[in-house]
Order: sequence, then structure tokens, then C-alpha cells
Amino acid sequence: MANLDIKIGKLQLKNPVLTASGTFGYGSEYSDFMDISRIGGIIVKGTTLRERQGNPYPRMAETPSGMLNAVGLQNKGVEYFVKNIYPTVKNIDTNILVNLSGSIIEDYIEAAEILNELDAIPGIELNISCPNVKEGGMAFGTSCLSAAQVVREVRRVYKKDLMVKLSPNVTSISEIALAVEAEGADSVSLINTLLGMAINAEKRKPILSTITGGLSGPAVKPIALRMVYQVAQAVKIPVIGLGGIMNATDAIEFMLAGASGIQIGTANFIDPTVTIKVIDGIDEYLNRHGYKNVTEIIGAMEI
Amino acid sequence: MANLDIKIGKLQLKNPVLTASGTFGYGSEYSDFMDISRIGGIIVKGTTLRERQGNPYPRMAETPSGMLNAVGLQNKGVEYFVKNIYPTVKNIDTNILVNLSGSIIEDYIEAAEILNELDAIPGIELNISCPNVKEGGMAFGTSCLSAAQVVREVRRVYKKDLMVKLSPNVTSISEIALAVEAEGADSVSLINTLLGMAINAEKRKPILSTITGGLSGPAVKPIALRMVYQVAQAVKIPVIGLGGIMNATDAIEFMLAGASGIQIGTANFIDPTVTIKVIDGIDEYLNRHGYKNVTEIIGAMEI
Amino acid sequence: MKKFMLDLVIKKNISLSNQYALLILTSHDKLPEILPGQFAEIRVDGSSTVFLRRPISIHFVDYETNELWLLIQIIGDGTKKMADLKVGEIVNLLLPLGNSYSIPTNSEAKLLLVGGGCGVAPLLYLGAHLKSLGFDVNFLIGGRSSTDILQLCEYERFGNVFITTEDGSLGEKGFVTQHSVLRASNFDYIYTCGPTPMMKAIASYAAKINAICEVSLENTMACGIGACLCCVTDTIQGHVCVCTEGPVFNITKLKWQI
Amino acid sequence: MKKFMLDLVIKKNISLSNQYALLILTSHDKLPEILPGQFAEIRVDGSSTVFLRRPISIHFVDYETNELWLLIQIIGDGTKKMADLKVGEIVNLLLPLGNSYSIPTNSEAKLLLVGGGCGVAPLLYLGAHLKSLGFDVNFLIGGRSSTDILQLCEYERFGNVFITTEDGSLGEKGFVTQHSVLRASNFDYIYTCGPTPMMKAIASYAAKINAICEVSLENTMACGIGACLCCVTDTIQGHVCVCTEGPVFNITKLKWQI
Ligand SMILES: Cc1cc2nc3c(=O)[nH]c(=O)nc-3n(C[C@H](O)[C@H](O)[C@H](O)COP(=O)(O)OP(=O)(O)OC[C@H]3O[C@@H](n4cnc5c(N)ncnc54)[C@H](O)[C@@H]3O)c2cc1C
Ligand SMILES: Cc1cc2nc3c(=O)[nH]c(=O)nc-3n(C[C@H](O)[C@H](O)[C@H](O)COP(=O)(O)OP(=O)(O)OC[C@H]3O[C@@H](n4cnc5c(N)ncnc54)[C@H](O)[C@@H]3O)c2cc1C
Ligand SMILES: Cc1cc2nc3c(=O)[nH]c(=O)nc-3n(C[C@H](O)[C@H](O)[C@H](O)COP(=O)(O)O)c2cc1C
Ligand SMILES: Cc1cc2nc3c(=O)[nH]c(=O)nc-3n(C[C@H](O)[C@H](O)[C@H](O)COP(=O)(O)O)c2cc1C
Ligand code: FES
Ligand code: FES
Repeated sequence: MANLDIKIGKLQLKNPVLTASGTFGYGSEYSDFMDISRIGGIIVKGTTLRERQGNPYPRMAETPSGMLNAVGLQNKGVEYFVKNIYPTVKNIDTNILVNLSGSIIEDYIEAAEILNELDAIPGIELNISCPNVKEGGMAFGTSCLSAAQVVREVRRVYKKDLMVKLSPNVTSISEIALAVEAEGADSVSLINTLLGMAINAEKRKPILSTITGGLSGPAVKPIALRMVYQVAQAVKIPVIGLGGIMNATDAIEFMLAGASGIQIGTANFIDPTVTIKVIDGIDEYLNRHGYKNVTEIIGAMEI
Repeated sequence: MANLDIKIGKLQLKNPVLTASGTFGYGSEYSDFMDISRIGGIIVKGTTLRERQGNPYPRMAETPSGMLNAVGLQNKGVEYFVKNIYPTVKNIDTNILVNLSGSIIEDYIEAAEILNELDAIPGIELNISCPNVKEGGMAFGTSCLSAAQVVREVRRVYKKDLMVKLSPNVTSISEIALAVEAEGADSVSLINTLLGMAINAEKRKPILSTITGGLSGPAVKPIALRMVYQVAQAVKIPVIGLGGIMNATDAIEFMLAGASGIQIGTANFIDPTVTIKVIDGIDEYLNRHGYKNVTEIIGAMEI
Repeated sequence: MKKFMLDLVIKKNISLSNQYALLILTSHDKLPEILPGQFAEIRVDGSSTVFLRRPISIHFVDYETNELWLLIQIIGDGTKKMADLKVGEIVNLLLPLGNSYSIPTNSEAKLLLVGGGCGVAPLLYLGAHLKSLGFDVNFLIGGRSSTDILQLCEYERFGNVFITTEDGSLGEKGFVTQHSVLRASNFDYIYTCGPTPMMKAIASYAAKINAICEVSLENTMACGIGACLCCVTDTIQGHVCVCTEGPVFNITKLKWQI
Repeated sequence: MKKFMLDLVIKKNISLSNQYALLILTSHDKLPEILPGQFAEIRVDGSSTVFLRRPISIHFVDYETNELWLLIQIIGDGTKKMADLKVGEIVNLLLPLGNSYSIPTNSEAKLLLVGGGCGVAPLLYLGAHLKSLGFDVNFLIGGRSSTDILQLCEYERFGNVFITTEDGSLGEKGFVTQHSVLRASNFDYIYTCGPTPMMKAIASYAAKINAICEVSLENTMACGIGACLCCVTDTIQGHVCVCTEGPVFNITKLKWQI
């Protein structure tokens, strides 16, 4: 057994495997299938200050080795989270992180202040990259200026771990990463979904109610891996890699490219126990290659 | 039989199906498998002013529903093309277009002047988006300013059809499209490959000699379709759509999203006769849906 | 109810027509408890185009023989691959998923189970379950033509079977909503599953006669367990997930125009 | 040579070990002319991970029975799917691709065909071809252990067969380059295919004895027909495509350090 413990920003994790926001509910959805406390961290659903109904049906389209979603941040708002969900999730023996979204800066700040008071939530993942909301959301993540601004404001009120989730729909993701690092982000996670689209040719209609949606799954893995590599070269804070991770080998590739931790999203839908398999697979890899600590493979790709 | 004739910019095509540069050689590679003169247009290999050896081996990695390439514009230069290849390809009874690349503006201009003299080449596709060359290439395609500049300079010397191929590795592809439209591009084609990366976890090494490479194939189709839709909404000049087209349904989706023509790249590797099948499949679709002209489905998606 | 990820084995694959297949799966271990109306998410292996699991209703469960039945209608590559499964092959399923049809509190209630096309799938198990609870069960099954009406004998084991076909090749000619049994009897509960236009017509009939009506909805699903929020339908309580709050809905909860 | 896209039928699939399979394909139509050293690009169906075709050498062609033989070593999902093909299934191939081994002009030339592992694949057809032209053929086949040495009788039909295994379980113990036949005879032509280190060792032996040496290279291929430029190797003429200028190269053309 290798040592999988890892510190990422202010977080202390029992292993580098987290679940990606919006794909793992609040964790309990998966607890019939495995012991979810074995997972290094659970990032819960995208949460906004106020309740959101999300986008109309249809919200999903399957694509080659991937899927598009247009959920649009359906959630009951941060107050509901505090009252009704926090009391349960706080008992899960792992890091529970809240993915925080907003359309205006004030909303981000107000929600972050509320979350800052929750003892059992050691950090938030600031989502400045959701492609499925009309205002704000991705717009923040696609310019250095606005990305820096929202991180600066949230950092002022949020004292615990601040992970910032970056949008891949940009010319230079490293520049955005540098901008949010400068404002005090503890880590960056990438990638969120790539903006895509699907059409039903027979009906001559878009498949999603919102026309465009966010692409995830193995199809995007090469792009995600490249971005993680670029960002890890650029910033000093830890990088959390995600995008199309389906198995331990994929996860290891992200770590070799420079990620300190990884998240698993879409793969949970195909195999609800994939997180555990990835944790075990990383361990097996470390043992087979003679590594004692998982930290040894971070950025260990040889050029 | 529906009418598949279409005018795209200054080009008159017998059908909207072209082959994507770098995936169809000079056409002759495929002539054992079918009558290549049935194809609406053949865009030959990326050509540069001077000979290029391209990147070292390995240049290719398979990815989920796609592939990465790092060919790096290996070609013998425009003079060689004129002397040794033009005499043969000019006899193919369809539109032969040259995909022109460069690393400095002067090279683009000089090569464009030479190509302007070739009677049987009705147009060029200006590649300002190749991710596999160190200098220039993609850099031109990722800022409005430099994209506009190279198009302006080439337009000055190149009198025939000027199709400009856009990079998807940008925050707003519509802005780049508008910039090149303003400088006199006759059409835009998109997308070129997305910058990606692949790692061999066991060897802890990048798979490509250049570390990163260009992603193509069905994996990128949702992104390409979205970009074609966005650009078609933004510009007045025709849009040629490509990225992951594997069959007639895919091609029709791009046309419904606003493309006047489509290109087929990676799919040629899996089925060398795919272009003919797509042409026939578009015809079948038009007949089945009661369209007389292929032009009727351009942008015909209903929202 | 606890959900499971199970590897079941194909015991039989009965091709019912070139469009339908009946898969009979089994396991060394005892099958878990499954309620009528619930579904499974099936992993499709060996396809270059299918990425996500496919939701398929539980057609029947036989605890004596430890058999799980699935009725598959071939639509695209996923269902094609399922219909092509060979005896002895392994299928990975998540189950049981979703809610279930509700059971009448009044044991005298008159029940009608209306299915069209592949929508009959959950009704066989529902009928069997209701019969085992002592109810009188009436099936009303519709299709375009006699070739759409499959395995009648199975339904006849559990209740009366009424048939309509659009071309009149079996049973009464017309749509299910035109069957004479609807005029002859007064039903208290109507359970339905099938194409949306059919379910809407049934729902409006139920509204007219004041019957309780439950419909089973389809939706585009990614996870099947309430984690992704991809499968919402609009209800009087806003967007709810069909995979957890459904697939069965009392018609009064939906915002259908009927 | 004209290239074809053909659908061939699996006539036999002989599992040679858990790592190797011999596929025998056939067709109603006469197989096209194929030269020794050429390869085919095989489309792999029914895999969720394999996207591109896979290059596989022509192991043998029997024009009398209209059979094409492929020797498959299971490496990943693509070769696994090929090894699992059932009799009667259809395989789509592009062929014949690439150049071929050259035939000695001097009919007295002493020839050695050296193969390791799956690298023996093209040598069977080459040996048969050379024998049909009247040459004396010598095969030298190496492997880790006797289980790597497959179908010896096939090679014996066309020439003398010499064996080495690293563990000594068959033939002489050691590497092919240590086999006594290399000391006993003086070869004019050496044809080789196998792992690169083996081919390099053979090439350096050939250089020492002044033999003409042709090696068959592998490479990562996307198209197999010279269209994509993905498969280059560095030669004294710069980057050339292994799929069209190769896979067979005279060792003097390569930039190998030997
Ligand atoms: C709760 C539930 C229970 C179901 N029970 C059964 C069952 O018992 N037996 C059965 O055969 N099927 C059932 N279905 C439907 C089944 O899930 C779909 O037919 C299947 O997912 C199609 O997959 P495919 O790969 O064959 O086709 P795809 O290639 O995914 O689709 C082919 C075409 O059909 C369309 N399509 C796909 N799925 C649906 C859908 N759900 N509704 C409308 N159009 C669709 C696609 O847009 C596409 O145009 C059920 C669905 C749900 C949600
Ligand atoms: C001209 C030519 C002729 C060939 N002839 C034969 C033959 O007759 N019989 C035969 O069994 N194989 C032959 N091969 C090799 C065969 O093409 C590969 O083994 C096959 O493509 C692997 O596919 P896969 O899907 O099974 O494995 P993949 O999943 O593609 O690969 C599994 C692992 O093996 C590595 N790998 C894959 N291909 C190669 C390669 N070509 N070289 C080194 N590492 C590789 C990958 O990087 C990966 O790590 C030939 C190759 C070439 C270029
Ligand atoms: C259905 C769905 C819902 C998602 N919701 C959110 C969200 O609320 N907040 C967020 O930051 N990312 C969200 N994402 C993006 C994922 O967290 C992740 O960044 C993306 O899917 C790429 O990883 P993957 O390929 O492993 O899925 C969602 C993705 C999916 C598929
Ligand atoms: C092997 C390979 C070589 C390519 N070479 C070029 C090139 O020289 N010039 C260019 O503009 N695009 C080149 N491309 C990009 C394609 O023309 C096309 O834009 C891209 O592959 C997306 O389309 P596809 O998914 O249909 O392949 C190349 C693509 C591949 C796969
Ligand atoms: S399918 Fe994921 S929530 Fe219903
Ligand atoms: S594999 Fe495409 S050129 Fe050789």
C-alpha cells in the first residue's frame, strides 16, 4: 500500500480522487454502491445564492465518447443547502466541498459568506466557468479581468480553501489561471465542460432546449490533459485535473501532466463505483512502479 | 436526384462535400477506391513557401473517438507543388484548392502570389490555425489583429477564392471570423484541430514527439457544430463546416447549423470512400424530405 | 430501496419479431426486491457509438426461477446490441431504479392497465403483482398491427386482455382509447405506459371518468439515480427528475394539457 | 499496385495460444495480387475504444483456396477484437498496402529470413514466394520460449527452419543472433521482421558479413495509404512514410546506429 495522502491548497485529502460537481449529487445517490467516505473529496452540486429551476427539458444529448448537458445549475439555493443538506452531508467522513456559482458578483459574495460559516465544509470550488447559464457564469471565466475580480471579492470573505474552476472555452487558460492565482486562489481545477451542440437532423432541431450545452466525457480528455499540463507549468498553486477520466490510467496521466488531484465526473454515470476503482488503481500503479507516495508522480512526466 | 450544386464564395461546386487538408493527400492516394472527381472539392496538403520536414516520429495518437496528430506541415514547398504536383492534380475534374500555411506573413504572401498564377487552382484555404508548428501558424488564428493582418496581406495579392481556416482554440471564434470577413475573405472554414495531448502512463512520457498535437475526429464534433452555428450567425460570407464528420447525417447537421459546405478529414482514414457515401446520403436526405436544392437546408435548423 | 450494480447472465434471448426481443436474465445470487414500474440502467458493451447506459423497464421478475425479464424494442445501436446478446453473455445493470406504480387501497377497485408498443413492458410485472395482491386485472394493449402485440399468453396469466390494432388485424380496430371496454366498465385506476400521445389520450379519458391515472414517462437519462439532473420533467412542483421521482407520475402532478 | 477495400469472411480462426490467433479469411471474389511484405489496414468493429484501423501484415496468401492469412498477436482492444472474430463474420480490409521485400537478382543467393515474435508474420508469405521462384529458403525464428514459436510446420513447407528460444525450451538457447547457423553459413540476403532491438542486432550482423539486409518497420498509422503523413521514419532522404515507402526498408536507407 502506497501512501495516497495529499495536501491540496488548504485541504488534507486521504487520496487525490474527488468527484466532479454536478455528477455526484450530494454523494448519497451513490452510497448504495460503495463506501463513499473512501473518496478523497466530494464536490457537491453547483449551488447558487437563490434557488434555480435550471433549463427546460431536454437537457442531455449523447455524443461520440461523451455527452452534452444543459442542466443550468438547478438547485434549491444556498440557504436550503445549509438547512436541509448540510446536516446530512457533514457526517460523511471525507472532504465535502461546495461548488459555488453565480451570475453577479454580489451573489457569489453573499453565498460565500454563508458557506464560510459551515464548520464541516473545508472549502469551496468557485465555478466561474459554467457554460449553461445565460448571464455571468462562463463570462467570468473567459476573461482575466472578470475572473480576477470575482476571485478577489470571494477571497475577501471566504477564509477556507478556495479552489477555482476554470473554463476551457478560452484562448489561453494559463493566463486565466495566473490571474486567479494572483488573487489568492488556493488551487485551480480544470476543465469545466466545453461548449458544444447537437442537432437532430431528421427533426431539423437542436437536441438541447438551450441549443448549446457543455461537453464532457472521454472525448474531451486530450484537451483537458493539455490544459492541465499548460496550467501546471504556469502556476505555483496546485492544479486539480478533470475531463474524461474513466479509469486509473487516465487519472495517472493527469497527475503525470502536473495535477495534484483529479476529479471524476461523467464516468460516475457509467460506473457508479468508478471512484473506488480509480483509487485502488492508482495504488496498484504506485506499488508496481515502486513509488511510496502519490505525490511522487505529480508532474513526473519525462519530456 | 436533388440538385447539389452550390456556390461558396467564388467557387462553383458540384456538391458541398470537400476533403479536409492533410487528410486526403493530393487526392491520388484515394483514387483506387473511388472516382475522386465526384467530390465537390479537394483541399490538398498544407503547403508552405519552403520545404518542411515536419515533426519527428511519433506524430499520431489514438484518443477516444478521435486522434491527435503532430505532422507539423511536412511538405516539399510551393515551388515543388507547382512543378511536380500541379501538372497532375490539375487534371482532376473538380475544384482543387491549396491549403496554405506559413510562419511569417511574408511567406504567406510570396506563396499566395505563386499560387495565384495557377489557372486550375480556383482558390486557396488560408490556414491560420495549425497547432503543430512552433512559430506563427496557430498564433495568427488566435487573435483578431493578427488574423486580420495576414488575411489583408494575402487578399492584396491573391485574386481568386480565399477561404480562411479558423482555429477553435479561442475564446470567441465569431470575433475572429468577423475580423477576417472584414478583410475580404470569401469564406471561412472551421474548425481546425483542437490542441490536445496524450501521455503513456506506463512510460511516463508524452506520446507525441511534440508533446501536444491537434485533436480531430467525432470527439470534436459537438464543439465544431457549435462553432459553425455561432460563426454562421455572425458573418455574411459562407461558412464551411468540419470537425468529426463521419457520415451524411453529420454533414447535414453542419449544414442545418449554417454551413454552406462541409469538409471530411479523419473519417477518410476509416473509410476511404466516405466522401462518396456522404454525397449520396445528402442526396437521399434531400429527396426524402422533399428538398429540390441542397441550398435549402443551409441554416434550416428550427429553434 | 437499496440499489445494486449487478452482472446478470443471459438465460434466454427470444426474438419476438425483427423489432422486439425478450431477454431473460438470471444470476447465481437471489435477485433483489423490485417493484412494478421500476427500471434498470443497462451498460452496453461492444459498441463504438453507445457511451451512456440505457434505461429499460423491468418487464417481469420471477423470484421462483430467479429470472428478470426485459422487453427490448430496437431503436438504435444500444437496443440493437441488447437484442443481439447471446445466451451466457453478461449484462451489467443498475437496479432497481425509480419509483413504482401505486397500489389501490380499496381491494374492490376496478383496474385497467393500458400499454402501447414497448410501453407494455412494465405492465406485465404490474399486472402480476396486482393479481398476487388479489386484484382483478384488465390489460388493454394497443398497436399498429397484430405484429406489435407480443406474448399475449403472458398477460392472460394475470388478467383479462383487451386488444386494439390500428389496422384491425387483431382485436378491435382503432386506438386503445376507442376500445369498447372503456364504455362497458367504469375503472377506478388506470395505469398506462406507452407513446406520449396515447398516454395523454388515456389521461384525458381518466379525467373524464374521474379515475386515478398513473403514467410512466420516458426521458433522456445520463445517470438514472438522481445525480445528474438531466432527466427533468415539468410538474406542479417545478422540475423533478424522472429517474427518481418517476418514471411513474400521477397525472395530477404533471403539467400536461389534457 | 491497385488498392482495394474488401469485405472478407472469416473461414477459420485458430487460437494458437492465449496471445496469438491465426485468422483465415476468404471471399467469393478472387483475392487481388499481394506481394510479400505488404500489409492490410483492418477495420475493427464493435469496440468502444478502437477508432482507427489497425495495420496487420499479410501472413500468407493461398490463391488456390483463395485464402488470406493474418497472424494476430493480442496487444490491446483492437487485436483482441480481431482474435475474437467468429467464423462467418465479415472483416473490412484495405489492401494490399506498402512496398514489399525485394527479390534477389542472383538465383544462387543464400537467403535468411529472421523473425521474432509476431514479426514472423510477413516471412511465411515471403518464404513461400521465394521458394516458388526457385530460391533455397532458410527461416530463423526466435522467441522467449517454445510457446512463442508457432506453426512450425507451415515454415517447413517452404524451407529449413532454425529456432532459438531465450529459455532454451525449443531450438538453440539464446537470441536469434546467437544461432549457430549464422556462423555455419554465409548469407547474401537477410530479411527480418520483429522487435526493433532484434532487427538492429540482425542489421549489424548483416553489415559485418556484407549481406543485403531488409527490415520491416512498425509505426503508428492513421491512414495506411500515404495520405496523413503520420507514420514517418527518419531516413537518409529525410522523413518518409512507412506505409508507402515501407514497411520494408533496406537497412542502408535508415539512420539506425548499428
Ligand atoms: C424509464 C424508461 C424505461 C424504458 N423502458 C424501455 C423498455 O422496457 N424497453 C425498451 O425497449 N425501451 C425502453 N425505454 C427506451 C429506451 O431507453 C430507449 O429506446 C433507448 O435508450 C434507445 O437507445 P438506442 O441506443 O437503441 O437508441 P439511440 O441511438 O440512443 O437513439 C436512436 C434514436 O431514438 C431517439 N431516442 C433515443 N432514446 C429515446 C427515448 N427515450 N425517447 C425518445 N426518443 C429516443 C434518439 O434521439 C435517436 O434519434 C425506456 C426509457 C425510459 C426512460
Ligand atoms: C506494417 C505493420 C504490420 C503489422 N503486422 C502485424 C501483424 O501481422 N500481426 C500483429 O499482431 N500485429 C501487427 N502489427 C502491429 C499491430 O498493428 C498493433 O499491435 C496493433 O495496432 C495494436 O492495436 P491494439 O488495438 O490491439 O492495441 P492498442 O490498444 O492500440 O495498443 C496497446 C498498447 O500497445 C502500444 N502499441 C500499439 N501499437 C503499437 C505498435 N505498432 N508498436 C508499438 N507499440 C504499439 C500502444 O501504445 C499501447 O500502449 C503491425 C504493425 C504495422 C505498422
Ligand atoms: C450533468 C452534469 C452537470 C454538471 N454540473 C456542474 C456544476 O453544477 N458545476 C460545475 O462546476 N461543473 C458541472 N459539471 C461539469 C463537471 O463537473 C466536469 O467539469 C465536466 O463534466 C468534465 O469532467 P468529466 O469529463 O469527468 O465529466 C457538470 C457536468 C455534467 C456532465
Ligand atoms: C493527420 C492530419 C493532418 C492535418 N493537416 C492539416 C494541414 O496541413 N492543414 C490544415 O489546415 N489542417 C490540417 N488538418 C486538420 C484537418 O484538415 C481538419 O481541420 C481537422 O482534422 C478536423 O476535421 P476532422 O475531424 O474531419 O478530421 C490535419 C488533420 C489531420 C488529422
Ligand atoms: S438521469 Fe441523472 S438525474 Fe435522472
Ligand atoms: S499512415 Fe497515413 S501516411 Fe502512413
